Amino acid sequence: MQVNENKEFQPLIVAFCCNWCSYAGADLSGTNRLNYPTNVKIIRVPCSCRVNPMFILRAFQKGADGVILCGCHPGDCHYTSGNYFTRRRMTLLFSMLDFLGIERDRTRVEWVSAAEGAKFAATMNEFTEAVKKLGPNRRLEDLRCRKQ
Amino acid sequence: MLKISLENLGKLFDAVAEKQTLYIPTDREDGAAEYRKYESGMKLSKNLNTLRSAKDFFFPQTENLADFKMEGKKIEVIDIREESEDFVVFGVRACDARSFTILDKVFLSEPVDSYYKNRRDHGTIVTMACTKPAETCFCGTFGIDPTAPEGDAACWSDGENLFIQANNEKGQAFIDSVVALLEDGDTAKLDEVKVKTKEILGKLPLANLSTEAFGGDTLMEHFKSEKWAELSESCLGCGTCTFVCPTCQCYDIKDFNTGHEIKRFRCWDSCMYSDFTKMAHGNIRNSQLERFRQRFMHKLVYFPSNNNGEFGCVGCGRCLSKCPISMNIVKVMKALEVK
Amino acid sequence: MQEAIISKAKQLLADGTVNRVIGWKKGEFAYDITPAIFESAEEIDADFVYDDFTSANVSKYLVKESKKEGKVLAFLKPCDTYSLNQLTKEHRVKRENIYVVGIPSDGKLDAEKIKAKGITGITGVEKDGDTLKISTIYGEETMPVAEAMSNKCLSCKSKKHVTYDELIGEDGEVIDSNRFGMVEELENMTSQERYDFWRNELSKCIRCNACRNVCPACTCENCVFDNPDSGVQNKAAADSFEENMFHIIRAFHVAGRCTDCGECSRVCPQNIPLHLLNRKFIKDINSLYGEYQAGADTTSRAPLNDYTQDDCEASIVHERGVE
Amino acid sequence: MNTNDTLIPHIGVVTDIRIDTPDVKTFRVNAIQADGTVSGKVFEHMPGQCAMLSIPGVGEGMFSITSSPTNKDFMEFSIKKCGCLTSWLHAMELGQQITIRGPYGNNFPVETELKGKDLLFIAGGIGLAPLRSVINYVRDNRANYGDVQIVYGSRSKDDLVDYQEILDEWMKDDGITVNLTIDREQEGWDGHVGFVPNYVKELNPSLSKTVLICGPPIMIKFTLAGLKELGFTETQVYTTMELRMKCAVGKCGRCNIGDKYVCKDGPVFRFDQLDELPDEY
Amino acid sequence: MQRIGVFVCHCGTNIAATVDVKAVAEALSHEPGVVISQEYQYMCSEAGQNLVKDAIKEYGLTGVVVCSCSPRMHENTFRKAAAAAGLNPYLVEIANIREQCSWIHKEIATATEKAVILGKAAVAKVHLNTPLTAGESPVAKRALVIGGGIAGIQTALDIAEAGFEVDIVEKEATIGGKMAQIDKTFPTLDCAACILTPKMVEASQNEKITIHSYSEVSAVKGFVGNFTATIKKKKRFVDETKCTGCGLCTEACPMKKVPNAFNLGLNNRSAIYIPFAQAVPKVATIDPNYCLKLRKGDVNDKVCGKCAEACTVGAINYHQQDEYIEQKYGAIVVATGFNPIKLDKYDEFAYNQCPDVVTSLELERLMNAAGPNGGTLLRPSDKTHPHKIVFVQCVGSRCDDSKGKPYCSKICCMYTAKHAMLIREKYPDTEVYVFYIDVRTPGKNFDEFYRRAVEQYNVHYIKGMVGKVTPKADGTIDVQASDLLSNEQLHIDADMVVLATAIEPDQTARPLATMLTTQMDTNDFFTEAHAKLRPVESATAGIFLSGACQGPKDIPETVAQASAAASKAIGLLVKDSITCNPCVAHSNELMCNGCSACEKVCPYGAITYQDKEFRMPDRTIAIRRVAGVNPAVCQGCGACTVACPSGAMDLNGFSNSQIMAEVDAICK
Repeated sequence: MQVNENKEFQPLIVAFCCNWCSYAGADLSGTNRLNYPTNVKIIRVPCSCRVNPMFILRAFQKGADGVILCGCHPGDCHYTSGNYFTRRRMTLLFSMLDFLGIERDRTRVEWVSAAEGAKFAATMNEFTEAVKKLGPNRRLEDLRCRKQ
Repeated sequence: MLKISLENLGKLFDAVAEKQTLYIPTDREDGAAEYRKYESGMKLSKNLNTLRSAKDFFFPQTENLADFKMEGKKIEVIDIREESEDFVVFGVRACDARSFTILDKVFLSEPVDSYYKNRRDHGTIVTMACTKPAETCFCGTFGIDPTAPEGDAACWSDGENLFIQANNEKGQAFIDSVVALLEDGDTAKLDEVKVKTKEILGKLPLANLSTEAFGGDTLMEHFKSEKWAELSESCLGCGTCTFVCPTCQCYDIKDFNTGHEIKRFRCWDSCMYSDFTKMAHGNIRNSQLERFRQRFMHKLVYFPSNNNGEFGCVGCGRCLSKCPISMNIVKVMKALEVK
Repeated sequence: MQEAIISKAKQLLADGTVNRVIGWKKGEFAYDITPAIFESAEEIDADFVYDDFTSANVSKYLVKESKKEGKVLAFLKPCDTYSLNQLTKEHRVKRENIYVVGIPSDGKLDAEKIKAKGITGITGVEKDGDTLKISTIYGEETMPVAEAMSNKCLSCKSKKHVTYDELIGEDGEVIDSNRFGMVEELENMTSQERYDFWRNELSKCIRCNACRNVCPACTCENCVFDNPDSGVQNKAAADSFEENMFHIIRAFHVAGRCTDCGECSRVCPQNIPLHLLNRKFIKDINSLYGEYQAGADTTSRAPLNDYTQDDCEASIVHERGVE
Repeated sequence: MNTNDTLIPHIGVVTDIRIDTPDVKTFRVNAIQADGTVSGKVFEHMPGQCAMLSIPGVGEGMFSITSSPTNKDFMEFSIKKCGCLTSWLHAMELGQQITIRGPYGNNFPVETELKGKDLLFIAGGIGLAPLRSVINYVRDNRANYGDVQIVYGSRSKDDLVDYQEILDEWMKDDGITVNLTIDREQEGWDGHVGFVPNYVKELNPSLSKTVLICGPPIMIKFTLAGLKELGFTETQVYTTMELRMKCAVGKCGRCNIGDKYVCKDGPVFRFDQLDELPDEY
Repeated sequence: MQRIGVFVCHCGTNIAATVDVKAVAEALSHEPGVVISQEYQYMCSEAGQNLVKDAIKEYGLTGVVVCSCSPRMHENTFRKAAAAAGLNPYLVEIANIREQCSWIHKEIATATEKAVILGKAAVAKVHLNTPLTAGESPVAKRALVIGGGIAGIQTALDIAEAGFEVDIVEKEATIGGKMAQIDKTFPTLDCAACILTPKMVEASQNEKITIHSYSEVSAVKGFVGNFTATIKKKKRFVDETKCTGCGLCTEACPMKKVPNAFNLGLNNRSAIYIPFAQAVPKVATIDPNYCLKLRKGDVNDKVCGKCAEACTVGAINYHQQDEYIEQKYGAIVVATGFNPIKLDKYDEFAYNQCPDVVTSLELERLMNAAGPNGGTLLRPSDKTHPHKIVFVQCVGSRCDDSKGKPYCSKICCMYTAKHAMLIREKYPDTEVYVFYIDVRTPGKNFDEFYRRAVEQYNVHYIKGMVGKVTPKADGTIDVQASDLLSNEQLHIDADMVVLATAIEPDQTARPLATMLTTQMDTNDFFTEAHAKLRPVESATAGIFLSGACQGPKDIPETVAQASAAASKAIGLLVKDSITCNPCVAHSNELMCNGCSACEKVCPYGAITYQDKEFRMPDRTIAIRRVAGVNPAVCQGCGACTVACPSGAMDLNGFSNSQIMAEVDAICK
């Protein structure tokens, strides 16, 4: 979380992107100079199915305000089935976070292909806005990690 | 003796809470009692005892010891200790009151643990005599009289009034601070209550449990007992007994990286945990048998051996009701005392 | 029932089918039963008990026991057989070393629930129809049996044994006990209400690990919370985040594997309704991926290790329920 | 708060790193003085005592202080790489700060029981580390002690800790006999080959000696048996068990053997004391 | 202590214009372990790479972070540079500050701040990188081709040509597949048999090729370079080694009323049979469902036995049993081909009611000289010459409903044009109508071919769908259809109706895919590793796709793909060993529960379990079931790492601790 001069809340967004589709999609949105906020920081993973729920919790613990997971479209997984597992895992994880009263809009899964640079940028813009609206992550925050 | 009518107890609490933080046992929605910071209107629990013991106020489950800032090859140590605020823990039972004698022996012996001492110095323990002991109670085994609790000040109830008496200066200071609300009272009825309570104590199922077979000089005999295998076989290795115990004080020290500093903290640990003694070079107590034995040997043999025969258990009975598989110190004692 | 079980145990010991028996041992009071291993008829006669308080699920002990020499006899209640099946499926037990005798259970009592009524000094508990007669050192007390019934039994999912070598008594059926009622209630709350509910509950957690250590699905050789290399190692929750994290990860790790035996809530010294977390996963799995009961069989694919091409998207979480 | 607490560590600076063997390094640690200069010791100690070293965020670990108290300029620690913290320590460069607290535990009774005695030091591998403090203490107070014999063995020549010091100083001292041995034949080694327990028996030391032993448990076990065969009694043999220590203040509840806390009652024990304890070590 | 070098690239102004590269280098120089941090114009240039190489040597770097363009661009470049300087290539990490920073942000301050954070994440990660070495695994110099149609034959021939042993496994009694049943081929109209049978003979005569006809693959284990397949040779009751294919037995066989499968049941054959004259291997096979002796169940009974009597070489063996052969292969090529779909659900076309409604493949047989009518086109019902024939296109193809297939079967347009043309050529008195949705003719000489049918042969192409086909009492067939162009309803009194039936993958493909741990799409076509760039490889290493098993194809495409698959297989077989991707999963056996969760989610079958002895911490010996990952098979997706509850599974290059370190650095 960062607060800039005009005091507008700037959320920290961690995006996990699969190497084959979404990371390439993110690259494409760069190649096409499609803007999205600096709030988004991307971590490259081989496949969306590499993302352990622990990583997502860790991000929230250390100060992320939103976490988004991007992978190949269902059926297009480089590893044929990885994102299908991701889909189930994240559906259940997000449902559990929701069940615990954590804001739903702090987490998202989005399928972005290597050709969808525009979608990547649009998704990131949208997601950042949604998290901005929620304000800082307080419900799944580790107080010790809050920046003074 | 000084007294206040039970109806006015709230006023007494309000008065105390005005000057310092007050913790009283109060009922949760699930019926169990727990200590909570007093807020006006909060009712004192009628339960015999709280789920967690009063030890938590002096030896919390986690506490920050020091912070470190690292930059390049440099390390900065930040002493985060602050003088504790004054606080009162009200309604501590005799068993829990005794636990502080035991904890003091650990934490106030050299080298003194300043974190614990800080809280001890600033905390006043006001105890409450028992009138309705439970079947799991066996404080008498360790020479504790629940009708005459220790602590800085002690309270008794005869059903109408709460009587209060100081056991030391700190207790006296506490009474002095609320003396305006107190009046002199007749203890005749209270004495009756005490007699009745003692009668019940004699009838408790564990009334005859004895420590005779234990103590420092029984070390080898008990350590080598073949009964440990059977006693420990169903132990799950969880820390329930340890964490509800008012005298267990094992801890671990760990570091946590917050991203901008390292926080060194101390947290409760349990000798029942499989990784309790796991260190770089290996694990000293590898089997649950060894770990289980350690816990009970510590309370019944090692501790008395190092502390003039004082046992490391106060008979509060928490582990008896909370152990998931109902294995507990009483069963261990009964098994071991048979030659 | 106890007599039948005892004589079965002695018979199987005597004829050499098994060399030891896992069951329950009576304690100091009416209710403090300890799971125990019996190796002889004498031990069984002396201490074996099967009554209204023998609710401990002994299947987890079989992880270790089934790897020892000889065959072990396990008396399993219907719910326990689900746990055993799940363990068998995950190769955590050697089923061939276990002789399972299925025993009926008409619901177990929870001493904590009796005590929560303010009843103390309990010296004896006896069922009299729908009434529970409790003798205490302070006199006789009564309460409805239903109110003393263990929570896990109140929401029993099945009276049917899913694995056994032999049965004592008649086998029951899978039953519908509205076990998702409380989950639904929570789902219908607002996010803030749910947050408050769980904060209140989870803030009680003392991280004693009883829920984990009793859980028949939690049999990891080395739990991530004990493993310094896992990145989530944690002994005591330092703040609300760590309280949440432990329970989220634990629930997630047993998602699709939890047999809903209810032991986690039973053993929680702080009475946190932990089973609700697991049930939430079960309910989600049932509604999103089709009915699935972990432990019902030993061959089906766990829902989290499976998929279909037209599974719902994770956004379903955003779309359903109240905000 | 103005009270000191031993749990709050001091800062030490690593001012020298010596590579002893492929997995043992010896670190020299100095204090930071009030004026910011790096010199002197963080605290004083007695031979056999330990200190808790730590890199915040990595871990804390107990190590015996290998330098002698008579060394007024610095402290030294010989550390074997075996875990997370020690790997980190081995990766340190000069000038790195570490946290240090102590001294902890009891010491070898150099000023009491050992005084005036003939001493036999038996060490294996990294086990020399705690004894080195005593040996150098004895060398610096030579008049107070009788004969000194050192039997030291390791897997190979390359695994001998402090080899240079042994050659350059100990072996040259009068009244000190050094017997080195390695487990297996090795090129460039013309010394004794064989395991320490056997070597001790071969050397057949005089029964008048008081023995200080430290090394791997298996070595201690067999050496002790050998010593007994030779006629030594357990009251003559001391060892140290600092590996078991954790919090170092007798409170965390780990290191006890029976009712004895290694970190408070030890780490130095005489074998007859250990005999009275349950067989848990 | 790690010694990390940070190299920040300007990429001309691509990065430097929006990111203060000097500030980034300066900020990262303070990160733990960083011993050198510098920036340069073009890091990927030779000079830039030399900068990295020199620094590695000069500072003895243990890790390199390059802040530059996407790792998808130059990760390999810098890895190679590192390797050249003696640093393990996997100790290089890239921070993407171009595509994911400078190109998408405008404000220098925030972009620089983000670039620093991305750099810190890379530094944090590289701290935990471990040197990885690609493993090697030997390659068995033999290929298995599953399916003996034109695809399988071509693949086998090409592989054999390259000098490797090849086994063809064909489930039918002869190789040849669908092409053998086809009469003529489009667009050249040459005779299918004339071009196919020489290839079949070539295959049978090639010393490197072993044909297992009447066989199937019953199990496949192993991984790329090292498969072990079990081939089940079904009992055909004839000793292949003795049978000369003389055919005396087929004549002697008294049971002549067996529907001839080769002619799609349009005529009969004997119970012991040779599918067709040019069958390879030319060996007789007894159909036990019809053989009078075998049908009785007791071979020792003295029933019939005429074939054995007739056989001069004693090849008949009523006692023959299934035989299993186990063989090691380096590569496997799937060429299981296609079948026309079943038309049970298409009552509107009266296929099941009227014998004169036939599928296109049946028409091929009806027109073939070796077919039931010796090549004369006659109505199956009354063996009369049809004068009006209606072709219906897209039967079961391009369907939205569940009856048919959603895809285009691709070949129907062309073969229908072929049929129409051939009929008009041979029987000019026959009127031919073709109902179509679109006519698709993308292929060399395809559209010319179609236009010839319309223009030169006057085939009536009508855009529209046939609604209903009703057999009439007079033997003709009423075809009710709509003409979409003139928008009118038509009724045609046809003598024959030919349905251009959709094609689907062979039934055996699905279980085979499971066996091979390859993926299939919803239509049971094998999924290629990449739709564009790796069309003949499956996602599972060492498994290649040939022909219509991957999707509908015509013969030239099939042959092209068959050769492509062969060349891919050859490319694998020529290697003595294969280098494996080192970023693979590995299991910590001490923590493994043996629960099989990882095995279940592995798309490659890379995980196997074994019982191993372990010394437990309490000094006892225990036998535990633990997972092992075959690094040659694992592709490194990481699905197993999350499925594993104990965290025993981790992934090289993207380990739990590495990813968490990145998270920490980003969130710091």
